[in-house]
Amino acid sequence: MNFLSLFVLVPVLMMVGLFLSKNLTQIRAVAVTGASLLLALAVGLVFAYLGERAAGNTSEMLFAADHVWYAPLNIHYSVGVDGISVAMLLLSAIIVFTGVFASWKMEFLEKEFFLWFCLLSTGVFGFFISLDLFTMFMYYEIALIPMYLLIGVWGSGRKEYSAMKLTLMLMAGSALLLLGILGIYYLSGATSMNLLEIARTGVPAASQNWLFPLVFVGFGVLGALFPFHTWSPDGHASAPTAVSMLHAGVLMKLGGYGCFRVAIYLMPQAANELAWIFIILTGVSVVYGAYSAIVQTDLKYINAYSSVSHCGLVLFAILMLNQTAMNGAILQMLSHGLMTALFFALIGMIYGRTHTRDIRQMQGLMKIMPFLGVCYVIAGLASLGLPGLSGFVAEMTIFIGAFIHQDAFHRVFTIIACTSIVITAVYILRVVGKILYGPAADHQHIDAGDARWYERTSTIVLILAIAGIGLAPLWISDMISDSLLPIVQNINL
Amino acid sequence: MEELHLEYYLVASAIMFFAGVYGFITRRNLLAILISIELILNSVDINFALFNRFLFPGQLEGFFFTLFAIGVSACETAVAIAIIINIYRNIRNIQVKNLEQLKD
Amino acid sequence: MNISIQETVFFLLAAVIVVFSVLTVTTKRILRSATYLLFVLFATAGIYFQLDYSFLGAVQLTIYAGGIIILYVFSILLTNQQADEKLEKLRNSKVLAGAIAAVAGVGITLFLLLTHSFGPSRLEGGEVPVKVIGTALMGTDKYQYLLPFEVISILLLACIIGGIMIARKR
Amino acid sequence: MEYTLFIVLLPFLSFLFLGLVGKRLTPRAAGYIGTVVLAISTCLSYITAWHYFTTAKVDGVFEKLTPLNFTWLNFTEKLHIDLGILLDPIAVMMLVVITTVSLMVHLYSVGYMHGERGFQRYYAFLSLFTFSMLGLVVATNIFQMYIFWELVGASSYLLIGFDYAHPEAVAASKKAFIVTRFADLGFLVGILILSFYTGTFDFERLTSGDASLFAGMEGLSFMGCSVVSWALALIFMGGAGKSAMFPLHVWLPDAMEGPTPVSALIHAATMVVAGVYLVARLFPVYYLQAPDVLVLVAIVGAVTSLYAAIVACVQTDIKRVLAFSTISQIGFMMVGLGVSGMEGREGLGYMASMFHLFTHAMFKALLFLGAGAIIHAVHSNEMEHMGGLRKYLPITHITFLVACLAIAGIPPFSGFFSKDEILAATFHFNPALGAVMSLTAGLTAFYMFRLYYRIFWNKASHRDHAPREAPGSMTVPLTFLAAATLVAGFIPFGKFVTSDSAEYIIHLDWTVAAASVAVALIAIGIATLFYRRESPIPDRLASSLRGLHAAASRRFYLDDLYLFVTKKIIFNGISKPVAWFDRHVVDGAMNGFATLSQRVSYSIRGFQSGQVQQYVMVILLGVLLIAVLALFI
Repeated sequence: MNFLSLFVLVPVLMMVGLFLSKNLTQIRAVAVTGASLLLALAVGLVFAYLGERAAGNTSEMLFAADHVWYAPLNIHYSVGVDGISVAMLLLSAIIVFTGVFASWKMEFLEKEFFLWFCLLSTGVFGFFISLDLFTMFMYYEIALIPMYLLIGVWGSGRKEYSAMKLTLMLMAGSALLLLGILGIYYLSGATSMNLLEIARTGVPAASQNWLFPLVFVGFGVLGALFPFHTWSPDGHASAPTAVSMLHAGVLMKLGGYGCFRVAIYLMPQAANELAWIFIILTGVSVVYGAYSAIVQTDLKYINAYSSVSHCGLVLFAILMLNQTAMNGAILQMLSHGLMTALFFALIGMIYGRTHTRDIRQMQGLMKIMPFLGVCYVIAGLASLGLPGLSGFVAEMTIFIGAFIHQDAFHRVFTIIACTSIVITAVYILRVVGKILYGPAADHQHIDAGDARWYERTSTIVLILAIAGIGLAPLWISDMISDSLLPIVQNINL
Repeated sequence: MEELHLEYYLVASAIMFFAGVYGFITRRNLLAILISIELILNSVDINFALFNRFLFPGQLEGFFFTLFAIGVSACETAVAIAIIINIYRNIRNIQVKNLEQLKD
Repeated sequence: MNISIQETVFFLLAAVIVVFSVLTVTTKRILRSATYLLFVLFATAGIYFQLDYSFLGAVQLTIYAGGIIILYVFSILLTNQQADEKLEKLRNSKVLAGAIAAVAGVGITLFLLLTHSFGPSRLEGGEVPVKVIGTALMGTDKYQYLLPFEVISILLLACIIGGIMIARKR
Repeated sequence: MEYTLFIVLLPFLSFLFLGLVGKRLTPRAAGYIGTVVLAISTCLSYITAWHYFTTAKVDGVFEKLTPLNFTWLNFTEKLHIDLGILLDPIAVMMLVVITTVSLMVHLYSVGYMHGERGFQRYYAFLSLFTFSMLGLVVATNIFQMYIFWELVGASSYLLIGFDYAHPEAVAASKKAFIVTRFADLGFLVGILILSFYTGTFDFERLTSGDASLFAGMEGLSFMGCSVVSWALALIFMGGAGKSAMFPLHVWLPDAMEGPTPVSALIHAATMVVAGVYLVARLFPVYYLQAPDVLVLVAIVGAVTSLYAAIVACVQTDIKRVLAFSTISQIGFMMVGLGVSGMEGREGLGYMASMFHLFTHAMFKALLFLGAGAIIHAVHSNEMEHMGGLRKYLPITHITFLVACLAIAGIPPFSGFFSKDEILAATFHFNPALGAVMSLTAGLTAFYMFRLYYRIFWNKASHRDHAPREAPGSMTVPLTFLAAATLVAGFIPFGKFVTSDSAEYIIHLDWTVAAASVAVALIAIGIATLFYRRESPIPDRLASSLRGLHAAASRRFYLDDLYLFVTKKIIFNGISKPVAWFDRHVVDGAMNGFATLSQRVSYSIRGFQSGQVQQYVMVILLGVLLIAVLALFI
């Protein structure tokens, strides 16, 4: 039994456990046990990974295992991790863990909710550990489908519309993706769909030029690539708290990770040639998302647009195609995942108390719910890139990396992307000022009360992770940076 | 005019056939549609017999085909009328446009 | 210009077929439609007789004219409160489309018929003896039709049962 | 000198402690913990100063010491952010200034903030701010500086908005953060450019005068200016934002909504001089690589200085007057840096600027704390609610007077020495600029005494009960700072802090000194005439110069301009259309796509009607079509 397979096995076992559990207490017990186990696994994996690396193991993927599961098409269940996947697995585990606590007070159909939630986690974890393109794609789909039900059934507002929109757009993306993956497989002449093998054989340069956009856009839809981001505001606004967290926190990272692992890694020549198109798109989406966020009045919309901006930065950095910027991109994925999960968790908690997400109807919440208020401010400061919190590390790495390109095109877009830090400050402070500060206006809100223990657990874990990365970024940055080396070499060949 | 050609018969049966098609397309009443189908079947039967008689006089395939076709059409008519009557019993009508409950 | 009796009969039959076919599908009253169909079927039987397929003509008369038309008339009478209820007014566009399709079909078919040469074709041979027919129906050799015969018989049985099943009161 | 780490670290620990468990403590305990921790920090920094200035001199030049430096984050092989401690004369001087003022403010706040809600939080924020500021000044590299620069901005945001129930305070904190953030954007881009070409963030390498570092930038230009000028100008933009230079000064007057001790700490003595410190820190780079930018610094400083002095003359809120006075004085420091040279006597401006920074920190903190004591007594910021207070607040009165004399530049108060050096350097650089600065100095004396007279003399406004002198915890810092203001001018500053770290003997330029004292005295005289007693002259003057007066009261409409830009252009002009575009065009396109496919589906669904007749029709037509095609083609 491979160590990594546990990441998929645990959620599956959780589903079995949930299936057998009879009441809410048991459901919670199963969910918390499973999520804690996953978190422990992820932390253990980080240590194991660093240990292996320290011991001088230099192979590209560690803890690799390989089994054929569908011989006619030569599809393998092939797993392995490098520093990037380790970071992503850690992120996913943290968010699943906090997501469980954030959905502590599920209102109805708790069992089904957690079942789908676990299925979603299975997909996410499976995606990050897979090395086989097809298996990867399969997990990707596993992660997408539950989203429809989670939003459609447990959501709020225009949930059917949002769920449908989200699913359709992401499915359209994955249709492109499937095409791209098959194209890569057949045109590369590799004997299996293993990423590393395809990277070795290489995809012919001529076919890269049409495969790259397919794959990049396919994953980019999930990574909120402008102009395919519009599922995100509606989807997030309608999704229940834990789903928003997992979706913005992890699922959107699948897009970035995929762009990076499949599109850039396997098709470096096309990436070099076509990057400019996507740099324009992502550069636009960085600023555009930020400007859009300024005028929104729904907390979740604000955060969704902010995600568009931040995820745009991720893709933007990936397209810079150098080690520093890519390192920044991965850090930004981590950081944005944690921040946005924290935001959505807090928004969910605030919504649970005030029953509105309209910032015009809230005021002075800091007095009423100081804990949540302080956490919201911390999340906001992280989002606008305050040093000492994770956002700063990621953004600075990206900007330094992006600036390595000497031509005016890259520089201008880098500076444009930089301006987003000002705009981010504007919309974050606007919200903080409107909802938290000032006198408490609405009398209905006054008895709302502060966070309960499970809510505190959820937010504190996230804040600790954010501050942890922000205060001591070196180990994780170096871990990612080392793993980027083969990929960057592949690009510069 | 020396003698009767195959074509003469075929023209008549073709007109009959397309009259049946016209009826099938335009009619609204189930029975009328069924009647149109009878026309079509008949014209085909005629053709079988004709070809047999004119082109392959020594054989009997067309003859038997016609024979069996008549039998089949009898069956078809019987069942169809049974269904129509049943429908009529249910909805007191046999206009096609009213038969929509089966569709969805 | 000597027109043989054969030809006279044929033209008569052909005229009946054409005229009554068209009338069958154009008349507004369903009962008349059934009646015109009966005339067409009679004419068809006439054609069979002319072709010296007397057995076929007889079958046509008994089954079609004798059986099926009766069935139609009964069911028309059963399903129409007023037997001579007019068929509903048809939509012009639909009629037009049907007419165009039918006329075009006729046109193309006739064009094909009249430009195609069928080779030597003459009305010859004589009456098919019933004995030959009986042997062919009951035999299992080549050009003998026991199997279709049995199939038809089973089909008829199934029809009888099916008809009863469908039409019986529930 | 590794113990210097604790100077920086202690306030951070205090922040963590107060922030996490502050609520469980009584306010008094929290205040004392914060104050005591900072007192330790202050002592350590005094020890450091003593230690440094006595031992670090090698060949008559102060060495740069780096007691601590470790890698915090790697970017590329060459570029990495280090965190560490760099000690050189200006850093040590700033350590002393910051810890001193901060300690005074901590102490003062015990009395001033007594009974305020969130007292513990206040102390936590103060500690955070002190930590950030200390980290900023000891930064070993420009990126560390940027890190703490941002932290300073954030803690300033938290402190200005401390009283978050007040919408004005919240708006002011937001404005302060966003304006400085905008300036920081320039700083960041400047860092990016500079670090890319030089391949280092390190101050020591950057300021070593090694021209080869900048070789990569040679000959590169962008829009008519060399790239290095751009980089340094952008970095200066960052400094200008924090130091409230024109036209990025708009946040500072509004920031007066924060608690008064906060204004004393942040907006008088420490954070606002960060920009000056930044320029001073990179001074060799500016001087050697981009002297044109230094001229820009001087001009911006002079314009700011004059502008703020004019505006300060008509403000009625005493804290606003002080805020504009701060802006004006920082303008002086910038001018000092801008006109300075590098070696020996040329470096007068640099030395003077740092000296002024030092003395200004003391007397401006004193002024703010004094203003705090006054506000504490009369519960208002407006001058018209004051007047005649000298009888009620004797200690405040005396200390305030000392500070006013210092800022007006009357010997022997400290402001005289430092400002005079700046004026001398300016005259040396360019007499016209010197004249402008002298005029500004005169205006400074005028508005400060206007303030002084209207608070302590003039007609007393009606009061329900007599104002009482502030408690000991407030008067002690006042007295201490007043004493510091009295003696600071006699510190042989040139021995310690100079542009080339070599000793510099201050020679007073007596002509300049005499002229400036004369100007100051005349200005004070006018102020005495106008404001000592109630007098109709100011009003008459105001009405005769109505346009100028109105414009100055509205701060020459700059705030309105900013409001126009942010509200009308950014919010209504960009963001709303962008959001609309997103909802209707981008999303509309997606929805339109969905609707289109739905429409197509519906229309295709018509074919699948379930009507056999229709099917037959279509089949027939299809057959015919095929037949025709087969026949004729």
